Amino acid sequence: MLPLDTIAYTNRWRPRHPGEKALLSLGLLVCAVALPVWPGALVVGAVATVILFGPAGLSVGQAAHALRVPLGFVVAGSLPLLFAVGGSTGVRIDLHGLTLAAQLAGRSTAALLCLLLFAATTPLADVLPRLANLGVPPAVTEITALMYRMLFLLLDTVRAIREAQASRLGFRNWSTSYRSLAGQGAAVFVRAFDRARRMDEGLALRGYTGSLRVDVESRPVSRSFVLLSAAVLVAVVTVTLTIRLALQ
Amino acid sequence: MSGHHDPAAVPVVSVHDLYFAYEPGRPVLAGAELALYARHRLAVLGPNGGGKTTLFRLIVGALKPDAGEIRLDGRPLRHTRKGLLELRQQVQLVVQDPDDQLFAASVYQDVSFGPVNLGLPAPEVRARVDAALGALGITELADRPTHLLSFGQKKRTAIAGAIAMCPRVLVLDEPTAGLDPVGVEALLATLHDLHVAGTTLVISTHDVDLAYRWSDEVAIVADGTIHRAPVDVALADHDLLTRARLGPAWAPTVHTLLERRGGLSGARPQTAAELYALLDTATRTIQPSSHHTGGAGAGA
Amino acid sequence: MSGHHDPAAVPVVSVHDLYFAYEPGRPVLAGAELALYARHRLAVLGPNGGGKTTLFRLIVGALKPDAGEIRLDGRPLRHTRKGLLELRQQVQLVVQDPDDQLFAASVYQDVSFGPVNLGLPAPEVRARVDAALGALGITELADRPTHLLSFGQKKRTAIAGAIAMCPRVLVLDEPTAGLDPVGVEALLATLHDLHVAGTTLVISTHDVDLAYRWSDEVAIVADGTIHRAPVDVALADHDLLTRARLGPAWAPTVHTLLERRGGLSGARPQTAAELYALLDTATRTIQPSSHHTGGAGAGA
Amino acid sequence: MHIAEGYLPPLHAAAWTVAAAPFVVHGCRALVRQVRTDPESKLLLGAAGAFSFVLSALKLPSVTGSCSHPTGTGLGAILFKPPIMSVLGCIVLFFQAVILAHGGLTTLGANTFSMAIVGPWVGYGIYALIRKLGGGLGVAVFLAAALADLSTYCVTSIQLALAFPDADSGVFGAAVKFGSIFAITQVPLAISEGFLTVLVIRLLIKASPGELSRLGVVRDSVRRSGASAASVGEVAA
Ligand SMILES: Nc1ncnc2c1ncn2[C@@H]1O[C@H](COP(=O)(O)OP(=O)(O)OP(=O)(O)O)[C@@H](O)[C@H]1O
Ligand SMILES: Nc1ncnc2c1ncn2[C@@H]1O[C@H](COP(=O)(O)OP(=O)(O)OP(=O)(O)O)[C@@H](O)[C@H]1O
Ligand SMILES: [Mg+2]
Ligand SMILES: [Mg+2]
Repeated sequence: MLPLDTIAYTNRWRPRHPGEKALLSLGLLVCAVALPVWPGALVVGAVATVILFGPAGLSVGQAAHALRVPLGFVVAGSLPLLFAVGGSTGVRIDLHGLTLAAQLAGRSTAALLCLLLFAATTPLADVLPRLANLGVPPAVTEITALMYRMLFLLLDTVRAIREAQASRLGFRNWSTSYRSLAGQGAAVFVRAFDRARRMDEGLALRGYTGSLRVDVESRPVSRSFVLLSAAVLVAVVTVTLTIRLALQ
Repeated sequence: MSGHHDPAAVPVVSVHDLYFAYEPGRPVLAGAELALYARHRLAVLGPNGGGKTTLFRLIVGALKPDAGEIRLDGRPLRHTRKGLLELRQQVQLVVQDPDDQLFAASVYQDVSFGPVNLGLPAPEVRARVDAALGALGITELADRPTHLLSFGQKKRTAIAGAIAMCPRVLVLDEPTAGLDPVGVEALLATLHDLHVAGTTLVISTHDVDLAYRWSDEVAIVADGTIHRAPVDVALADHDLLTRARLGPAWAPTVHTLLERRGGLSGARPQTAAELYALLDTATRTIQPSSHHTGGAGAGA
Repeated sequence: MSGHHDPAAVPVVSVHDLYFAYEPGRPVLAGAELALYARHRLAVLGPNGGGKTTLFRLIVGALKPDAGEIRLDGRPLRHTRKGLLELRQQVQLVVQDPDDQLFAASVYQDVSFGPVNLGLPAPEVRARVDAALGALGITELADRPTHLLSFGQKKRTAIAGAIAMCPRVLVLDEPTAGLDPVGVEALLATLHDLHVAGTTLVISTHDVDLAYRWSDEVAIVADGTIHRAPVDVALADHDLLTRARLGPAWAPTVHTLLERRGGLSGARPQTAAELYALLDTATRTIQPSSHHTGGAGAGA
Repeated sequence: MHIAEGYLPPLHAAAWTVAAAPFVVHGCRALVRQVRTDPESKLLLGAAGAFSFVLSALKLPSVTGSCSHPTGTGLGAILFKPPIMSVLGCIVLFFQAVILAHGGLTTLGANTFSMAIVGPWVGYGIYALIRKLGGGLGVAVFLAAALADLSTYCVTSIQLALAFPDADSGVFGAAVKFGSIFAITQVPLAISEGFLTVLVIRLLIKASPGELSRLGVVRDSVRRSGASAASVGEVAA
């Protein structure tokens, strides 16, 4: 239903500890944002791409599909930088803006690749129960896990209702579309709370008395992966800063 | 059988060399073929995850095939707004979980959804809704909120909503699931009325006996393809049944075994009742004396 | 039958003169009586809305009876936190829709919920989860997210979650609904293992044939009361069956009809396969010559 | 209206995170407190959060022919109140980042600020104000939803303008620039969302009056709200 989510569960790195993957991908993400865009974005982007399609084993098609929409946002968001307004000429093409837009697009793309590296290799099922270790209150992590679970039930409901409405010509024109959409919104609300009620009872029968604690699959931390990741991060920073200095 | 079609006739809906996959590399249907003729009753059987629901969603245009064609009255379906509009006036799907179909506040409103969308004038809408509610025997539920209905009532409301569109083809995904035996009979009676009125009917089911007694033809969806055959042929093909994770229907099986033994005559029974009648007749014919004495022993 | 209980034994769970209504004045159960003995296999039948699910929810303490008593090992159940906790360590219910019971992100996490809640040490939790996954044959699904499971897989996960609590009584609400015939067989095999291991099993179903072949005893929930009887007695009581909107099971019916006719000997068959075998033997005994010629005619 | 991953310079990303943090922490406290007094509400909150996510995944028909999505912040705030929405909204944005790659982790603070804090507070404030002034439920809901959507997009424009001031006219000019570009899609969308939210609330009053009164959206008299909802329907039709 959500392709990126599904990919994460079947990815080659699935058995790895989420912390390892977070170190690598989020470390790279910080580099992408914090290092000077030139050549930082290029270095980070290249490294992330190599890892993504190499060791992490993502296919180009999967990546393209996942990045299509966010890259659209990036492009649309860069356009306003290409011109300046309010000066003596009213509106003019801004050449300085061109560099800025390019930098922005570069940084964003690199950062998106890092995000993708995390998202495509690290399923939320592995992440959510471990958030408590980071100091998130258990009530919040448990609600997050419940949201994650119910999300798919509700998305499926919406899909089914949308199909059923379409089949009865619910999207024939604007007014029928609004009626249909309102029906979806209301039906999802009713279903969401019905789900909550039924799940509450279903869990009570399993001994639920307020805590949704579960045992988490043990995933040993690979020291070599952590060391290699650290080395990659250090290398990225070093190479970027070296090139930067050499260019000045 | 009444539903057997003229082989030269153009099917209302047909499916040609259909390919579909939710995920690349894992096709659910790969080269599926199917034809639905006017007044036809087709039962679709197959294992869990075989692709029955997927096939139905393709037939009503909710999914777009990766390759292959769906034809409506012989003309290829185009997945445009217009093409789908035309299709949906002809073909209606009732999904398995009625909660996925009912979203309006009351039964009347929900059933009127389709006719209103068709742009019909108010009296016509009312007439259609009343007819649909009447056909399903739920006229007195019209004002009830949908979420307070029992499962069987919800199911009937969902079917009424589809019927109010006056479709030529009505497709029902596991319509008998969750109904008690009497509820199943009532549903079958409704389907019979629709059949008599000329609607082409397609149902999916896991119940081989139901398929056997109800349909003119069965389609077994397994391994990406559709095997079509008249009911008695399909349900005698043990290889096919095994592959489709199905068992044999019991009435014809018992009949066949008894035929071998001799002493049974008459047409192959379609239902339990027919087989019982046959056995009873046979009993009477052969051993008239024991007929009324044996009855009490059944429960001992 | 292996499950027949010693009449002097104390039932694990029993229900005495139970009254319950969701809405005042419309009782679902009025004076219901039931007893579940150790290693017992009980099938609960009844019409839609008859009160099967309600009965189960009462038995596991999800609902509180308006009057009457539920006893655990002969001691009355108190609907306090402690009383319910004790009950739920003994009695587990698997509801019909597995989505109502699965909440965690992965299969392993979900099945571990009960044992973690019991406060067991980590190695013990792990051992229980592994055992439950193994018993259901879903060990290789441990890492899968719950939302990517098929219906049958979800059902197994929900059952594993209940089994991981090591209950003495396992109650399953329509466990075979929506499963294909092979899936049903697999489930029954699992239930058989649990039965052998000593678990008391209760299922509800609309499938009379399933009840006939599987259970030691049936309980028919209709009109607010529970009619209990050994399988063959209950399923021969046509009045009762009609009131409960049920049909007869076909294997014993055919058998009875044939017995009247003469020529069938041997124990009453429990399953289709047994009846077929019986018919086949009979065929062979009476008309050995026709045995292999008749086979081809089955499909013609 | 998500700001994409890596789009904001590090200082801005950090600053918006710091700005959003107190609201989210306050919301978390409220949530933890509620769960402690009423453990059953955990499942309801999970459902509310999932509902918020799914709401923002509904496909609105839009002028351009392509589909766009409502923010759902107005409806969420009316139903679940802003403090809870700040937490649920933040989690929804986190999910959108890691399972859709929409928005991002470095921009989570900025997006939370606009979509999970300003939007809900504005929406709820307007709703409460109009109701207090005796305005009809329909008008209140319409304005709350539409203005929650609009305020979110204004804040996003300002966030972008602060990060990328215009060469000639500075931050203000940039805000106008970003604002007017997004206005093409956002203004019709906000109106759309307003109408849709009214229709949804109207259906909900019929379908689950119990839930709504528990959430404090409608008071004792369901019949009266039903009547006002009917007049809202005429407005919407
Ligand atoms: N939305 C979806 N996304 C991905 N895979 C899906 C989706 N829906 C179904 N599938 C997969 O497609 C295959 C066919 O499913 P489908 O629901 O069509 O089977 P079915 O024959 O209707 O099964 P059942 O008897 O259980 O209803 C299954 O393997 C299923 O897991
Ligand atoms: N939560 C509820 N509130 C009010 N009435 C209810 C509720 N749940 C069930 N009922 C009513 O109680 C009666 C018994 O319902 P129950 O679900 O126990 O029947 P069932 O035997 O399980 O039926 P089915 O075979 O359809 O599952 C029905 O009339 C039903 O409408
Ligand atoms: Mg299906
Ligand atoms: Mg039930």
